[in-house]
Amino acid sequence: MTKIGKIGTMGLTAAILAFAAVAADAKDKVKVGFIGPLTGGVSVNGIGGRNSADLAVKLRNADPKSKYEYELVVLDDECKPNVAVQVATKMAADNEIIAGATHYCSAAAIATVDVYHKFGFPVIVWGAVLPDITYRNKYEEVHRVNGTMINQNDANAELISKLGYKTVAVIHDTTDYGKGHNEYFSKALAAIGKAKIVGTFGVTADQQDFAAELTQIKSLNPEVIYFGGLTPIGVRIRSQMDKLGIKAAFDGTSGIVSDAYIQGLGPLAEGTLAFREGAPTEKLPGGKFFIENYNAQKYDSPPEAYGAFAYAAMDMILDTIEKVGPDRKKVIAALGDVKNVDSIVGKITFDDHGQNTVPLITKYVVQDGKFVEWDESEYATGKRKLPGQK
Amino acid sequence: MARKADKARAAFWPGLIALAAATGYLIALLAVEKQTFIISLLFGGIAVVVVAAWLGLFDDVSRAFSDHEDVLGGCVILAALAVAAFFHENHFALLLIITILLYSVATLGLNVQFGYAGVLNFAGASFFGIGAYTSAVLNSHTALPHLLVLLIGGLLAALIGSLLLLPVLRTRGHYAAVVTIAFALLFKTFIEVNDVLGGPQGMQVKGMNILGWSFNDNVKIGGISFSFYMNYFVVSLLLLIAAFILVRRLERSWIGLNLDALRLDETAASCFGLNLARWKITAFLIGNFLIGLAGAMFGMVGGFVGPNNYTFADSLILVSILLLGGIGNPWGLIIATIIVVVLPEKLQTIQEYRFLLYALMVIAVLLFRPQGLVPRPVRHYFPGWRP
Amino acid sequence: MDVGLVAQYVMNGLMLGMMYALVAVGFTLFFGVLDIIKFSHGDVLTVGAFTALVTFAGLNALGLKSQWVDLGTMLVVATLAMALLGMAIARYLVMPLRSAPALNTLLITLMLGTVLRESVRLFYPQGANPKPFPALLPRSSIDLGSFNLRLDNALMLAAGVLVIVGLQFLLNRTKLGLAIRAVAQDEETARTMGINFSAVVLITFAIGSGLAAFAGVMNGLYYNEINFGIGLYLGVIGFSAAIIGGLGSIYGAILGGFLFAGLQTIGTVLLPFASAYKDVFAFAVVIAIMAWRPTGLIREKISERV
Amino acid sequence: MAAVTPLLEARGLSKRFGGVVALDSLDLVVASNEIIGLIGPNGSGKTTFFNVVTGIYGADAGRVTFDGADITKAPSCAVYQAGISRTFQRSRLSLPLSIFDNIMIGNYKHLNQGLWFNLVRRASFKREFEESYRSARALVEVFEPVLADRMFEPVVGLPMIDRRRIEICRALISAPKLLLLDEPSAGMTHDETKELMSDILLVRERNKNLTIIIVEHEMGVIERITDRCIVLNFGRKIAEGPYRRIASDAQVQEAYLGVA
Repeated sequence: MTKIGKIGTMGLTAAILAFAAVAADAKDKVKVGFIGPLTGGVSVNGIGGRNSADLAVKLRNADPKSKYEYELVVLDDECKPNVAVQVATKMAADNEIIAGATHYCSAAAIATVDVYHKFGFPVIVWGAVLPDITYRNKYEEVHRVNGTMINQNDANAELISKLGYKTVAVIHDTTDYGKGHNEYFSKALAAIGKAKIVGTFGVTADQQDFAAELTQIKSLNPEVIYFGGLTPIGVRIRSQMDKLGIKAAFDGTSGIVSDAYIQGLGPLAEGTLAFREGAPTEKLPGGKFFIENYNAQKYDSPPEAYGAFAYAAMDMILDTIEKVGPDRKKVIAALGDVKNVDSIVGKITFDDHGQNTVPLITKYVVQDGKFVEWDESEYATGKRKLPGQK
Repeated sequence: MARKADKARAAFWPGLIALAAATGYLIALLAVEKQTFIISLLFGGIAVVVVAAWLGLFDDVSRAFSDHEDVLGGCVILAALAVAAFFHENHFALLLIITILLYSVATLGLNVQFGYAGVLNFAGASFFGIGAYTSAVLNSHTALPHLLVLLIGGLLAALIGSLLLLPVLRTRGHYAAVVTIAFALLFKTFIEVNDVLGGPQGMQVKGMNILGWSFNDNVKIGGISFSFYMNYFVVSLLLLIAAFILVRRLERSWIGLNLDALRLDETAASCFGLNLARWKITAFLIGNFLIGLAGAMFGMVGGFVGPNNYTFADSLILVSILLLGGIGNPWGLIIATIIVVVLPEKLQTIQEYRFLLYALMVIAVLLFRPQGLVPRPVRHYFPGWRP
Repeated sequence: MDVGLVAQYVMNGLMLGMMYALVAVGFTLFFGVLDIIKFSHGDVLTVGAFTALVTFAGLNALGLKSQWVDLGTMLVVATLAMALLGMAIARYLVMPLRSAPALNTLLITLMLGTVLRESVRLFYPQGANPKPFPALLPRSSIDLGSFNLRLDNALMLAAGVLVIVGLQFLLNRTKLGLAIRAVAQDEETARTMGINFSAVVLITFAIGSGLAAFAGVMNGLYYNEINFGIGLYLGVIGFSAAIIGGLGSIYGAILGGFLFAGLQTIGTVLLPFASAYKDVFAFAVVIAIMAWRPTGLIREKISERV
Repeated sequence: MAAVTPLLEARGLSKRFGGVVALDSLDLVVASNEIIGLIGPNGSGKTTFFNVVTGIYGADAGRVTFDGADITKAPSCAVYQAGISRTFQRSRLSLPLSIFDNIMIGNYKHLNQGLWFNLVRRASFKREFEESYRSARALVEVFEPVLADRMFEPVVGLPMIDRRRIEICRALISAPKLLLLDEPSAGMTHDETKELMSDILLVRERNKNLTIIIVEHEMGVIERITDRCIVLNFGRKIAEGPYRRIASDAQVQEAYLGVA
């Protein structure tokens, strides 16, 4: 293993040297940060995000008109609140780092907002969807380019009701992320009033065996199992449903929109519902541009669902620094009045809480091993049917 | 160490030189950012240590420490202050140093339990967590003075620990291990599933505040501005000094002797009047108190507590610090703590591989130096005392 | 609660208990012969499961498609590979530390566990993600009211029982078993009886680790998913199970395994809408048991000469 | 020895291990200032008797009184407090600890064990420590002056004979009324044993009211130092009296040699 360690180091050295070479024309160096889950069950999303942010920095450094030489500092929050607080502290405590694009996991993001506020460190959240991240406090440091889970749960509840389902069991992880999904979904479903929730189950985010919960759910015999949580336990729950012969439809959230989910389940993934705010990457205004450049870099893993947002967040940070210079206070001020700014994810406008408004929600259903937009799927046309679909 | 117990007091300066070198090295290690430098610094450090050991220089050092511990102890404190002063504006370096100080306090507690009394405790992180959660709850829901909160944190850890007393007293060896392991898992799961304490999401902890002096504001003295962590550093250092003196005196007293006796041979010990239960309890409670105390302080420093900070794995980190340093040797503990805290942090840009390398390192130490980096010397009740 | 549901719970409990028992037996074997705790046991299980997965991929590459052949080969390969790994661990990490305090062995194997776990995570492609594990057993199922008995679960249960019975036979009816038990009883006497001590130890580690591999494959087949973390959790539980059962006693380990699973299941039934508390409950009971029976339910014979 | 007050008295003392009867309703009286030899073939219950008396094993039946007090149920530490200390068949020193530490372990009851005293009042602790050092040193000097200069070295490096000496010092430092010696000659040469015995006698010269029970296989030792012998076989007393008489006793010879 030490060999690998050494190799890693060599590679790193090489990279640094290369950097030095590029930086031949002496622009000032400016450090910007990225935080995401690079290890653990959702690491694909984190790595996709990191690559996207890295892409933004690379393109900027390649641009001769840019004023500064940017260096990306990447930290791993492991999708755990405690680790997130540690690395957020590390990043915010380093005065050389001007701003950061941070967090895919809501549980991680919500734990860190106070840290960013304490250190006066401007961040743009690129993937976490919990409303509280921007709305619980009014921290001028915290912004977000992607939408919140509220809208996606409205869309979710609407579709479930439209498909004529009457009974839903809810499983959610007990982090703020899962609790949030549970809260907003329940509200939305109640508002429509067609289907009712027959049982709600909180599970820990690293739980292995769900036989207990699922056995109880089985006795409640719901038509739909709504799951508010992330890919890893999503995979487990779905496959253990099958084990216990539970036939209900599986209705997920943005947390499972990831290739890892389909890899993890194979054929069992078929017919899983999921929802995400924002259009699918390829349909975004800058989607084509983004995907082409991303592929050009030959990263070893895909950008995943939120890569485009990570790119947009980082790109906005770089733009701002170009505009006002490498100074945290000025950057915060500048990010304070972002209105109709163009980006690859469309026009970005931060409200008074630094929240971008992303009206569009994409409904997905897994069909033949891919997340397909619902309206284009054979399920919408009725060619195929979800379990219990009327 | 001191083979032929020469009547003459050992020379003082080797200890001083070693200390100075160590301090410089630590500052360098903390200051350097570039991975290549860090790696070379690490290997350089290892090389130097190996050579010095091979030349037997460390015997002089350890003799100096055993004879002039009081003076050199003072120097160590100065060194710590020097390091902190060097990084007075660097938030993160200071945070690392504070972490070292508080982990040392915790491992000192563990040392009383396992190193002296031989009472296994694989729930160190849990008791640390009890302290931290205490300060989280008390700071936000009560107006208790925060120094008192620290104390309560320690006492609570000891109190909750005493729930385990019965099984701990009755079991031995691996059976005793499982009691604390089970507790460690129980504690983490409990914190995670019960909402009152924030569940998996954890809680924010209000910063320390003594007599209106808020620790979370940066300090300006004269022209120089200090990071707000400087406040925490001072208190943490005081805690460590107190804990160190306590543990040292404990070791160098009849109590320390009793604890050793019952660790090494319970039957013989009880045949010479030792009341096993009494001394095991004493050690277990003192240990947990120290761990809880450190935890309470750390909670306030970090500003956040969450179940995943206090897992079984974290308890094992604490135990491995004990083994790395050399069981029963407070100085060794502090050195080991520095290694264990700083190394993964500095190797972070090899992010993905850090746990791996770290584990391999511990394996190597256990294979090639099982008695730990700084083995515990035979007891001298008073440093430099000669018949 | 209707019968079917009860049956379902019982089935869940049995499946868990079996897996716990298999792991616990490993711990007990190692402890028996060397009085040490090999904490990497759980992660050996993980590696075993992944080995099986790789084998499966290989077989597919070769175009083999028969479920039973696949399963058979996977089991054999994984078991043998882990047996070798186990021997290597014994030879290079455990034996050298015999003179050192027991805790060092515990810690070194624990760190080895970390190494194995991290290696899977880092060097297996996308190792950080859950991996689908092929369902190679017939999935047909019988629905009895709210109880649905899956053929594959039944088969796994049977297989597990067979393995444990086989192990019993090995230990009690064969020369090797005799040797192992002799060493476990008293190393010195065993040596004087002309038993090759280190050979016995190596073989024991091979057997124990092989069991872990088997348990790993079972785990994969049961959850149809494996990830680099499964071993840690199973390891800790297996350890607790072995301990409450009474280290050094195979029956104790089995008892402990099923007991623990039982506790978890009961926990969920007792606290229906807080099933997350089941582990709290289970571990609390473990502690209570240790207070009540300091050397485990099936007492280990401790003969201290004074 | 009719009229002397009994120091240790065992009545109907029994101890069973599973099927094995280690002590079978043993009656035995030891008067103050006696030196008793406790002899008998292996497994005749000599060591078991010590372990029952010192509270390591609980007796199944019968009672033990020491100095008028019933100590049958007393735990080991209480037995020590009452004034009985012992050595072990297999040396049980704490090897990593220094000679001084090992001896001090034996002095538990004379040392101030209070937390406050030990942790805070270091000055008075130092005084007690220095006294203890002097007395320990004096005791060691009786046995081996060389060791007296190495009081703060770990015992792990020492040869068997020295370990025995230290073990005996550990037993003597608390000035017990009764000393139980369990095969002090084990693992030593004939001469070493001799030397050790004379040292023990020397100590006894200084402290007249020290009673000793010694378990020993070396009959030379027994003959030389004991006033009286008690012979055990299968946990029961089969003979009692001065060594000369015992040696010629038919039962004893049978027990030892299996001849009638």
